Amino acid sequence: MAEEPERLIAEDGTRLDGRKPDELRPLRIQAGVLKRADGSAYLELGSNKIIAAVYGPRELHPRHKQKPDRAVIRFRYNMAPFSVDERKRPGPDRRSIEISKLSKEALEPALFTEYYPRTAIDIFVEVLQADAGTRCAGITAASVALADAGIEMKDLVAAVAAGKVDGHIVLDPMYYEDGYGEADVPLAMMPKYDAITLLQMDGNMTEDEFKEAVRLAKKGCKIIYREQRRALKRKYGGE
Amino acid sequence: MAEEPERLIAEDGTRLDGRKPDELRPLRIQAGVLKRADGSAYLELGSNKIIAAVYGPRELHPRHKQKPDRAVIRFRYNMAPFSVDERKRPGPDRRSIEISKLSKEALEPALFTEYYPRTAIDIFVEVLQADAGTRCAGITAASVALADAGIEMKDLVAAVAAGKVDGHIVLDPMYYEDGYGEADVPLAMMPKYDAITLLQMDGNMTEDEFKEAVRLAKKGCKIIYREQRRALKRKYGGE
Amino acid sequence: MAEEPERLIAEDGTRLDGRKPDELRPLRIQAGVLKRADGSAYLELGSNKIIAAVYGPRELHPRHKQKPDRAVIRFRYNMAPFSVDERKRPGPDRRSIEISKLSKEALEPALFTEYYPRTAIDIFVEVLQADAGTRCAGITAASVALADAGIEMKDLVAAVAAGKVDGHIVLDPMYYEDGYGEADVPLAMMPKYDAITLLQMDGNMTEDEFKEAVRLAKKGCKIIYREQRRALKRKYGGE
Amino acid sequence: MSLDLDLLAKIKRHEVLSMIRTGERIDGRDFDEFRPIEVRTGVISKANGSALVRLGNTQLVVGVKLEVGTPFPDTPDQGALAVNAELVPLADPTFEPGPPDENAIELSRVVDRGIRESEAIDLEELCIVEGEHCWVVFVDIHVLDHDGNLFDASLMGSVAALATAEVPEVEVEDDEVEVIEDETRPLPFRDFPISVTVAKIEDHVLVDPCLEEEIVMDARMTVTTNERGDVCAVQKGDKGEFPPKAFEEALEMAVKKSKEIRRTVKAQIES
Amino acid sequence: MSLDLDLLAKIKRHEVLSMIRTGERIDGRDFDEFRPIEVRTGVISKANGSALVRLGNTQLVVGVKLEVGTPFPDTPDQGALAVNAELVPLADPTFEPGPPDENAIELSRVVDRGIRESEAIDLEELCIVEGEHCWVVFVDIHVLDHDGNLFDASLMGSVAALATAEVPEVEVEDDEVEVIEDETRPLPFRDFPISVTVAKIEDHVLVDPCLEEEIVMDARMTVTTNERGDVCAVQKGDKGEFPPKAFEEALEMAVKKSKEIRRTVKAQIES
Amino acid sequence: MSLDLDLLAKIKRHEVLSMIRTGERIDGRDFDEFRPIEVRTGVISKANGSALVRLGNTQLVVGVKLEVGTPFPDTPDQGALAVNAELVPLADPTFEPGPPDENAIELSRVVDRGIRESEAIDLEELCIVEGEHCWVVFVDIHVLDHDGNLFDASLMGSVAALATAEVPEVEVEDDEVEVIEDETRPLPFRDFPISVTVAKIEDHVLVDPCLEEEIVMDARMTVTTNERGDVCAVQKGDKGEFPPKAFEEALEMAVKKSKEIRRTVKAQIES
Repeated sequence: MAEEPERLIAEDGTRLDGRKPDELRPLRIQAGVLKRADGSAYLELGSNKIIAAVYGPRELHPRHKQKPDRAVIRFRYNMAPFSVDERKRPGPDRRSIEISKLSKEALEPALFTEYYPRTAIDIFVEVLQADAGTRCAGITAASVALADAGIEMKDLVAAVAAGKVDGHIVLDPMYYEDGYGEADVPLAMMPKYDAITLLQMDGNMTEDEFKEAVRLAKKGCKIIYREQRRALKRKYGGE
Repeated sequence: MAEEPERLIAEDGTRLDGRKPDELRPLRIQAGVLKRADGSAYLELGSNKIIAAVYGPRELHPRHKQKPDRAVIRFRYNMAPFSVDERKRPGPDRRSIEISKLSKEALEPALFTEYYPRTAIDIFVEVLQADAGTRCAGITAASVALADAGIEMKDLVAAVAAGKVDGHIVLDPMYYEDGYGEADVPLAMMPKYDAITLLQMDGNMTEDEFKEAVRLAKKGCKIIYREQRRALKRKYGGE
Repeated sequence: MAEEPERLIAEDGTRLDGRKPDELRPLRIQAGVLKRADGSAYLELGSNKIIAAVYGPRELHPRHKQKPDRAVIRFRYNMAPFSVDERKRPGPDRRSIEISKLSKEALEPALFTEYYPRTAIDIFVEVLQADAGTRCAGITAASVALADAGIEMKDLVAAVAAGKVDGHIVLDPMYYEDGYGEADVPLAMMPKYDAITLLQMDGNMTEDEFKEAVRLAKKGCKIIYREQRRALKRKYGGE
Repeated sequence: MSLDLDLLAKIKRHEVLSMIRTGERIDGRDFDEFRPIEVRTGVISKANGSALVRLGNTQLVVGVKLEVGTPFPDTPDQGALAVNAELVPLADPTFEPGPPDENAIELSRVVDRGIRESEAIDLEELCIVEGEHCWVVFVDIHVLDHDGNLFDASLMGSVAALATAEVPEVEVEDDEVEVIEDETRPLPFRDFPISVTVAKIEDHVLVDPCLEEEIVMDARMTVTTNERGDVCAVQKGDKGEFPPKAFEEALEMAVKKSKEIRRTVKAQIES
Repeated sequence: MSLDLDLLAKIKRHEVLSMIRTGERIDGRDFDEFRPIEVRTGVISKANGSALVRLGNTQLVVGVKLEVGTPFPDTPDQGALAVNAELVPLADPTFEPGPPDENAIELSRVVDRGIRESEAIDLEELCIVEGEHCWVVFVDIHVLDHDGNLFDASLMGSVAALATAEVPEVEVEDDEVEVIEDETRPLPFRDFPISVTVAKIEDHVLVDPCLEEEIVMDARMTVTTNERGDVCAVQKGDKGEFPPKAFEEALEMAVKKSKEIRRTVKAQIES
Repeated sequence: MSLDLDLLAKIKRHEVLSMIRTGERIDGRDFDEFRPIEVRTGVISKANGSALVRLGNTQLVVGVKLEVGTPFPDTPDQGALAVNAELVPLADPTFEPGPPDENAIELSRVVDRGIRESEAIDLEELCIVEGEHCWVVFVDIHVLDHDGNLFDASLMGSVAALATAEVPEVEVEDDEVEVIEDETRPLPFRDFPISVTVAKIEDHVLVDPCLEEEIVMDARMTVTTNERGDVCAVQKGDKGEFPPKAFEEALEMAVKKSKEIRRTVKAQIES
């Protein structure tokens, strides 16, 4: 990471990349971008480039891992070696293992897993280029891929982070804001139910600041939710 | 390890820590110290702090590893990273793999494995603090944990090392004696049958010295055996 | 590797070790050298020392890897740590994984795998000493071991490399020729059918040179083929 | 055999759930009540700091070891922190030997963030020679008996071990670091992060879930606060969701409860 | 479920085969015809060079990253090349997570030999301080959608990424290599290796097999040529054999076809 | 198929056992008799020392390789020894590919202790520059055919390879170690440890068990002695126990037998 900028938020509240505190980076979602996968989606959020694929419901081996009353959800978050400044060695590290676990738990509340007993639903997220906020972007993309695969869902899951930067609560921190900010609050939710399915925070915030960040992230999720549905409509029409 | 002391045994036969050649370090055994395990024991021998747990007889997966006529015994000796002077990297190394194999073979003669066909009996030993003699202390503790788990046994297995230090055969070498001594002889036995179930030696001894060390270690095992039974009586009463 | 020699081929076409361009190194093959394996062979080609063993057809675990209509062939090429100039760390590396895959694919066309449904045929090649051309030597030895194991085959598979050295196409490059030559062309074939089952090339050759190398390697294979059959006759007599 | 166990487990789950619906917990606690806490420091003399924690029947040891290492290139003037949790198979019938799985990794990372984000350790004080040598603080969590809420017990143990750890004094000569025998100073520990884990079971929230409660819970949220009461780490886990009301109740319960737990742990360390 | 899939697969295989026997391919191509090729460079700005390749429905990204490292002892005056292929499970239902398997390793090694043996990269230009520092060129192939012929698509992508890669300028002071911000020069790339993979199905040979053809093929041969038309790498694969006629046809078809493919890829890079 | 094998194995075991009860061994040997020993040194010219051992049908190769490395911090004036045993799947139908399992590890550690505790190698002679450079002696045991008693065969092979190994001469300049081509001296080998493995089958003890005997044995004891006849390593293995009488008989048999075996191996090396 280059030198720390002198200030991340201008006096008038404008951010380094010209955004307002509650503004998302440019977002683009496309459903159904792969041939082999049962469902897929491509997402760009700022410089993040993310592709998600879903395989399933499909047979699960070995048999003793099958659940008689529901599908087993598996999630793999992976960064391409060239996706970050310093080449990332291929293979899972502790960070990506944690993200994979939390992302699975963020999507599972939205899935009717009981409709698919004894099967596996595999979700794969590949980060082709990373610029802060990849775990949320991955969940957002995966949710569209799940819908594209025809998996029955209670709701789409939308995700985005809020952050505290130079004392301000801002939506969707980019690279510098994440690196030099005071706190990061990734959040995923089912917008229809206003229910949080992923929530993390690290940094330093008063309880009120944290609540404010959660509110702002939820607001961001609703914008993302609209884009998710648009992407699906572009492919499937309807509504 | 600090500098080598000038002599390990004083002229009157007293050892660095004040013990006589045939004297054990202070020993404390407690049975049934864990809630989740089927059987457990905690042991202190000098500065050694060791905890053992037994799970089983329980189902063994995958099925083709089951034995139709007996239980499969598995043993895992593990050192906590903070148990030794230099932090030990978690996970098995060659030493602990060998110790696990030999400890399993030291306990198996005492178990009626034929009473539990197709099952696994898992024995876990965690070394929380190490001060020479941990493999024997682990077997001693594991044996109490097996009894605590209600596994049918021909006898308890007691274990302790003898060593050669400054030309003397001594019982239960501590850290310095093990590190600077001439030979180490860990031994486990079923006292009721006077039968050796673990025996190793490395160093340099005449055949007679080696026999003497075996005799002394066996003598030590009998003292340990008494403490094992006391620990079980304290928990279960009787006899 | 020591200094590069000034020239690898003399003006009269003689090579560093005195061979003519189309001459093999001294070759010795012996069938049936191990007791435990179902079939085995020992091979020396120049300084290469290679031993091959076959186990099977035998049961294949886990079951879902079995093929209902044929045997599964597995091949493991392995170099002993002391077989090369610098000690090789035990275990497969990328090179040996590729060689194992290609060697399996070089032998499989010759096997009536459909005679042995649901089984595994395991082929193991251990390189005890390496001197260029080990992958071909391993295939040659493995083929004899397969015959020694009584596996039904359409033909033996013979293998040898050709190379381009100082602008000449030569047969069976040795260490220096492989290291300092311009190209290497390992080839395996079923001589009875004149059919190529392994072919690789790396270096730089015109299309015509490449064809010439293939012709020369095929010629070499026929000589090797004769030695393979001799080795089997020495053990089994006949023909 | 496993069938009966499954049946037993089902009956137990049903019992835990029906009690909660009537406002009671299986072990008689209030919804905002922790199990008894016991923290003993200095239990491992081979470690630079250590603590044994008992939280009800949950039991674990944390050992702190200091090693001389090289600072990270982007923080040349700081020591380093490495938190590792081992869910050894002795502690639970479902724990398996092998490298840390996703549960062990999540546990260690949540503890790590609690310590790191509260800036509890003054890492600059652990630099020895800028860009060359620094102390690496290894915090190893060794779980012995798993009866639920490993998150809070692990942070308690880590904080207790760190707060009582000693740093060896060193001399630097010719770019070699020499440890001086028997001379130490306290580890520069300047905050006291505490986490409170709240389980959501149907529409109830309750702190410090025991294992039987963890099995039936929908989701959990672990909130770590520093001594000032600021939030420094949050982690929602498990496969359920937090609707607005449950989220707010959980957050408030956690922040409030953390003050009491901090006092309890501190008192035990000082005693 | 898997039964039906097997049945479907069998019917499909039969269809592919019977068409080939009558001189036709399942997707209507001629035997010596490639699928549409799309190569876009510069798609990953975090990489020093990158390319997205679409070969029919096969889709992959190649990223080139440069790192300062140490030259190999036997080539102290040269940079180093490392090619890695990841068959991530997103790209195919049979790909599994984990370290590269034999297929991924074969793929990366065939691509590596194509680049290395054509001497496409001037590795001597990538030496920074002889015996001390050099550039290591990492070529990472990330397969996104596997519809056959990964070999040719991967080399196309690697070559496109390398041909457009930029090397940061550096300063060396006191044996430390400092990268100068925002100053770069083109990677010294001086050849343009292209591979053509020929599948043998019964006694027919055809280029650029799609996945359905790969499933029924007996064997394949990948021939890599350099810009002059010399052969620099060959790899026969799969469990069938090449009789003399098939071998000769395959070789000629590959060498001839490579010229056209090279032109196509070059044109796309320059556009 | 496997059923028949099991049945055959059972009949065989019964036969081995009933013969032993009548004082006979399956291959006609006396209880204190080894199988024929063949030791050939110098079989691998790429190694610094090597030996092929045949002990009956058990067959293995040991290679010794010397590499320049760094002394361990606690023995700055000594070379290092590393013994590794590979039970490659070629040697036995039950051996599996992969890293050394507990059997391979036990084997290599018992051999290691035999060499190390007898102080057979003068490790101080293998220091090159104190604290900086030393020779690391790699002893690699490669088992080719497993017909029992790998312990004794492996130590024989290791000792034979070490006793005939050559150390390259080196020059040290500017802290760099340069190997001088074609100049060597003998490895400083000054003892001749030999192990004798005794199997206990019911209440009989016998040396050098072949595989059929290993399958029925209750326990084994491997006793390693040095040239003076002192004991330098002992290892009891397998899941049975040694009552006092069997232990004493085994120990005496092993110590006595080792003298003869040492003579045999020495004679073969010198021939």
